[in-house]
Amino acid sequence: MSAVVFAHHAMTPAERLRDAGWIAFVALVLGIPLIGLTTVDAGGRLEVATRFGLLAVFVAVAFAGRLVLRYGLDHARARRLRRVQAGTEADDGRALAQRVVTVLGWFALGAAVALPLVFSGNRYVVDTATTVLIYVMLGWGLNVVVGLAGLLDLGYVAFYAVGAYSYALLSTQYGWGFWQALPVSGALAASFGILLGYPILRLRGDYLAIVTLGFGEIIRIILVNWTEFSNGPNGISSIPRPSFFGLEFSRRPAAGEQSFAAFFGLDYSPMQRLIFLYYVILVLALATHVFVSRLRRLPVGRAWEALREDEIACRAMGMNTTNIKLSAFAIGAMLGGFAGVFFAARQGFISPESFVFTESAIVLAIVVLGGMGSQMGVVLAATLLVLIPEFGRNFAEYRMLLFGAAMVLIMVWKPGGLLSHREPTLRLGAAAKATEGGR
Amino acid sequence: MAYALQQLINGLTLGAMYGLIAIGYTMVYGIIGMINFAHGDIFMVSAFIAVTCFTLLAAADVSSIPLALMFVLVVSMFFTSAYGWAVERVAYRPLRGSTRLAPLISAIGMSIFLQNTVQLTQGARVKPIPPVIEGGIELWQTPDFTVQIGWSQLLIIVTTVVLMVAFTWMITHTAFGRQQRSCEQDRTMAALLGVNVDRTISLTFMLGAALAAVAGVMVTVYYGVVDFFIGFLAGIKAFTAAVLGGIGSLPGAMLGGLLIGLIESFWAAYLWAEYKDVATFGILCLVLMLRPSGLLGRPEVEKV
Amino acid sequence: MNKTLLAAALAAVGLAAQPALAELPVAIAGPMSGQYASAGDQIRKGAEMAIADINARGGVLGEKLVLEVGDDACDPKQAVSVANTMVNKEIVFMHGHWCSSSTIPASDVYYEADIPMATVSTNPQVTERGLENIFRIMGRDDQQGMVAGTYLADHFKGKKIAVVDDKSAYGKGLADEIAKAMTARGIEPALRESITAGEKDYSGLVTKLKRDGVEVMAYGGYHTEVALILRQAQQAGLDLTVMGGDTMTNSELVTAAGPAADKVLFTFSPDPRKNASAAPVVEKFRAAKIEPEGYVLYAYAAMQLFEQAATAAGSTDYDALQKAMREGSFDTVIGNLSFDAKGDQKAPGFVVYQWQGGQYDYAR
Amino acid sequence: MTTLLSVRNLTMRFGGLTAIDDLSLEVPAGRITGIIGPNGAGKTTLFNCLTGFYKPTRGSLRLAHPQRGEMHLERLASHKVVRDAQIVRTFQNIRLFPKMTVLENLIIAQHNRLQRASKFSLAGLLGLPVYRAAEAAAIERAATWLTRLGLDSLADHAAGDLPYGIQRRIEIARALCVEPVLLCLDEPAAGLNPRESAELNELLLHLCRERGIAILLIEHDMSVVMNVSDHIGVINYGRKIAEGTPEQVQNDPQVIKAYLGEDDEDGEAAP
Repeated sequence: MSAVVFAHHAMTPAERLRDAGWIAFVALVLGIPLIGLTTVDAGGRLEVATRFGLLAVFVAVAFAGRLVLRYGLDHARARRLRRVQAGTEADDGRALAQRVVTVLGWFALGAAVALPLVFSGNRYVVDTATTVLIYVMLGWGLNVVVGLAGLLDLGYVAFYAVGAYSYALLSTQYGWGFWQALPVSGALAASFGILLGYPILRLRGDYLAIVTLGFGEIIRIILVNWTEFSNGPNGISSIPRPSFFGLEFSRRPAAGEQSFAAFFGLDYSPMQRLIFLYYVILVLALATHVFVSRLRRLPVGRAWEALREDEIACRAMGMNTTNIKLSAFAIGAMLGGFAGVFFAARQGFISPESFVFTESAIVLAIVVLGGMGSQMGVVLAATLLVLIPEFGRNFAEYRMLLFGAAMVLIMVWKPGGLLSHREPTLRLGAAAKATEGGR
Repeated sequence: MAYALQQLINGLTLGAMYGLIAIGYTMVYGIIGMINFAHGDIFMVSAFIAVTCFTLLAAADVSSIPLALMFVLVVSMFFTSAYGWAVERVAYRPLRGSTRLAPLISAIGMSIFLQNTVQLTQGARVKPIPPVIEGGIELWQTPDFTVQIGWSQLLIIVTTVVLMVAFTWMITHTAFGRQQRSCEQDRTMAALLGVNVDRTISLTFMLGAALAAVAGVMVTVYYGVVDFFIGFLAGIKAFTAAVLGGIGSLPGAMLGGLLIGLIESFWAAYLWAEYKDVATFGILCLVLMLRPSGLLGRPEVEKV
Repeated sequence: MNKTLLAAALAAVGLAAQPALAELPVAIAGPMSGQYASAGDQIRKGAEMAIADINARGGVLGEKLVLEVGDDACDPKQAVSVANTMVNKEIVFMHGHWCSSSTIPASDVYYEADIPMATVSTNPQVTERGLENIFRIMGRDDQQGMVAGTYLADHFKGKKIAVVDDKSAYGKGLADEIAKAMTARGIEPALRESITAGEKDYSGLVTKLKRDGVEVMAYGGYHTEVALILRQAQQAGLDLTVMGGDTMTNSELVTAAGPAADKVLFTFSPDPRKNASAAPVVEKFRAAKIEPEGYVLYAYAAMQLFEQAATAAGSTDYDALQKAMREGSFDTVIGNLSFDAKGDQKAPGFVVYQWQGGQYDYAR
Repeated sequence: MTTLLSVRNLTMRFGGLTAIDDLSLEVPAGRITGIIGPNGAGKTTLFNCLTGFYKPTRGSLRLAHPQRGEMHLERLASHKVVRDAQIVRTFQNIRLFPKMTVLENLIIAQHNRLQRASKFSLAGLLGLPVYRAAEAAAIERAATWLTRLGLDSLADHAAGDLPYGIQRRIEIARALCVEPVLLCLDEPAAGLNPRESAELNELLLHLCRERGIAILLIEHDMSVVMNVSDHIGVINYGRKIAEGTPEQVQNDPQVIKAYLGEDDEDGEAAP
């Protein structure tokens, strides 16, 4: 894109008013059909009701809001301009920001470990934190495919579903335990990743997006309709919870089994299981983090990033792009599968309704909002996207409205994502020192 | 045979509607290379506007159907294009020139936002209108089956064809069409040659929205029931249609729409109705495997 | 609907505020937003009225009830989240959830937290899992399907009957039971189909029904799709009668289907509005411009159940309350309630209704 | 003088357009071969055929690999041309991995070697010495070339942020990290200033004379081509119209006609 610099002169009050007036006019046009007019049920047929008072309020708010916003934006821009003119502290700022993020990362880890101890009586907090971690894990998985390899996947939920259903079926039909089923389900999800990846290797960008979306839908539709296999829309219930080295978390353990509470001489409390589940997902998520971060520093990880940057150059460097794409799909799918296994174990009940397109869209939003490829960004975005609707519960019906608006605003505010800085996988100076030390 | 003919009519009607919505996707993709995920919801907004209009007209005792239809179409197209304009201005323009995925996420957010706005301001209940156009022509009578095409079905197919022709003419013969195509090919160059790129993109969004509004009015007339959720499924199907036909190609969008309408109705008619979406997506995958740029899409030459 | 946005937001914030001490928090949960929001709306209206009435009588055990409202949008994951929120708010009783697929995972949470719940979810699985905190104040799908299937077999002999569902847990369960009951009476469904809920075009199905000469369609699913199918059948010149389940009580069906709604039969518990004991409450609702249709009176009854059980137990402790509910017999606006060992209502009894000019009444 | 690569009767058609028409050419080992010709003559297409991006319509591309013997390039997929035949190319419109650092760009060029050493990433994940040694060697190799090309101070900068001339050098450094037997450079001097061009000349001669790497060079900048090439082939309309030493080619009437003659499609070629 060409860099065109516009000279911004300060706006006169008259211009500000005209600008806000234009916005108010737009608000009026947009508001008439949806706010000004509405249809109400009048005994079996509709009647039009008017709400012009509300419309007037809406237009007035738009007018005032625009004035304030414009003023704020101008000031922010002026400040930024001054800073740029003052000198190039941008690089320093970035390095500082990077350090802050690292510190915050360790802080977040500490907080994550301590959370259930602090909130040991608060079911809601622990459970919501578990949900955040599930999304963090899904985000990290999808980050491999979208953030690193640059393959737009809109059907990620399919692998989540494969993981969840394989654990649900293995445990309820064949009595497998959580820890036995975990690797098998992950492998199964990875095979589905390859299965999906193979036929669509030639597709690019948005074609890839629609086919993956279709794949997600196909898996869901099969789960809904193939009743003999998946119990159809009824879903699978009574999925066993993971046990603590064979100790169950239940008030009344099955005959011959000992419960966690009894073994440690504690009073039974449902919180024990919740906290245990929380730590399970925390461990899984951390393992995922370590795994993905290490992969990123390996040839395969660098190859993913190179693929995102320029596929043709990859081929010119002698890389087998087929294998690289498939490995990204497989690893992303496997991590999604793990998250699915955990989800099934935590919910105890799964049905196809949990694996709809919206879920894929949210995970994708986490990756992009966080800043493509940024591991910490995923944590931040997942926390935001889970917590916004939760806080929004206080606003009842405005909940999802706020969620949608927040997605747009964050994107417009930071198009590269919240944490868009890319940390190189290796540095010449550091590497030289390391190798010398190694020798 | 009669049964097949009837299903063909059903499929064409459905496909024509998908096609109308798909054109919006394809035009936007063509010009700024992004999937406008909120397009389905723009269509939904237009359907609500249509319901309000029809209800107003009923209250005003307007009995001339062509007059009523014209009025609703004009009003709905006007307001809906305002929405199309505003969505582009708020959610996409600030993101122009950033990564490819940023506008996609913004669009998904916009889609959620629009859905919930309508739910809040218009209510979650379904909005019905009394049948506007009733009856039809009996095409073929066999002893045990009568093939019928409803006036509203006919209206949808004819409107679509007329719009399609008008639209193709506009893109190939008018100044706006030339500007639109020039922006599609090279936005920077177009800007250097004096094309107002922002305006052209805005107009493209408004036109796409206006076509979605036509589809919205047609849906309201044909089904008589709308709710705030219709945008989602219609959007996904239309997007699939656009890709199947070759995204960026107008005739492709129409062809894709018709094909998907036909696949759906015939699959449901002769095979397992519950797997019809699997069939749709399956065929899409198959087509893309053989022709990675869709049926009528310009094959992407690998530029090295 | 006419509340201003601002006022609504303030009200919502107010609702969510933590209850002061010496107040008993009770909760409802259901789809307050999303596709099925109108059902949630009914539940909320019924519960609000009931709580107002109970508090006017002096509350329960001398304490005022406060209502917590949870929105699960019929999404199982959100349902669990709502359940956890409610546990945190230390509610003593839950009426919900509405969708079976939400009720099932949420009930595990309430069970562990010792919270008794009364639900209107009809999926058999709800009470089949041995949870002792669940009480169902509505019939079960299998009973419902039985009644509908038998009615069809008896009243539409010699006519072709198709069985269609929408692939939801509720719809498919119901449709399967209807088909089973019909087969038991020696009538085979002429067609067994599934449709996708949320679509608008069912002309394919209608054409299929027309080809097979189907006159009656038994449908497991929600009212929105039935309205569309009826409209499209009319357009195609097909005279279709529909037999559905309890979801057809929604008056949206009439608005959406128009006069064709008169062709809809459905099963539902005996109309509580017809109960002599409910008359004053029904009057009160109507005075407040609320038609006590569908789940409104059920929500009211659920709160009555809590009031009476807590009074009988003399406490709101789980064990006492749960025992009182299990053993007692309660007079509510939906009639006399008592429960069997599983927590199912003992005398649910489904009746076949028919819409007629915007009202529903027992079918002949 | 042994022949490294021999192109025989190569033809490449796109629909009705014949980009390369029955072209035959020999590339000697350890020498610099220049390819010149007006725009659209088919030079880049020749590269694309050579490196497996296009499948030739007809003809054969035979490589006499010093270690692996004779190879049929037209039968290899593009990544195998690089991996097995060790023919590496650069691009007319630089194709770096812009968001990655210069060093990372050079490490990625050694992907296949490192990937083998990482044993399906397992050795890498566990941090085994096998892999650590391979990685250190790769960094060493990258550092050597960076120093040689005067890029060592820029190693940790994002490649896409650097000036054009430097990006050209990075692309060559990256290609060298693959350890090619044949290096195909597509207009490496385009956009370089005279000083940079001179440096390029010196580098090419060094690579060829000291390291024994054969170079196939497409170039419009005559100061480069004429100065460094041992041998020059001239292509027009997909056909070879002349061949020989720089002096022979410069005086060839066919060549003069192609550049200055009836067709004025080319303006920038004149030095």
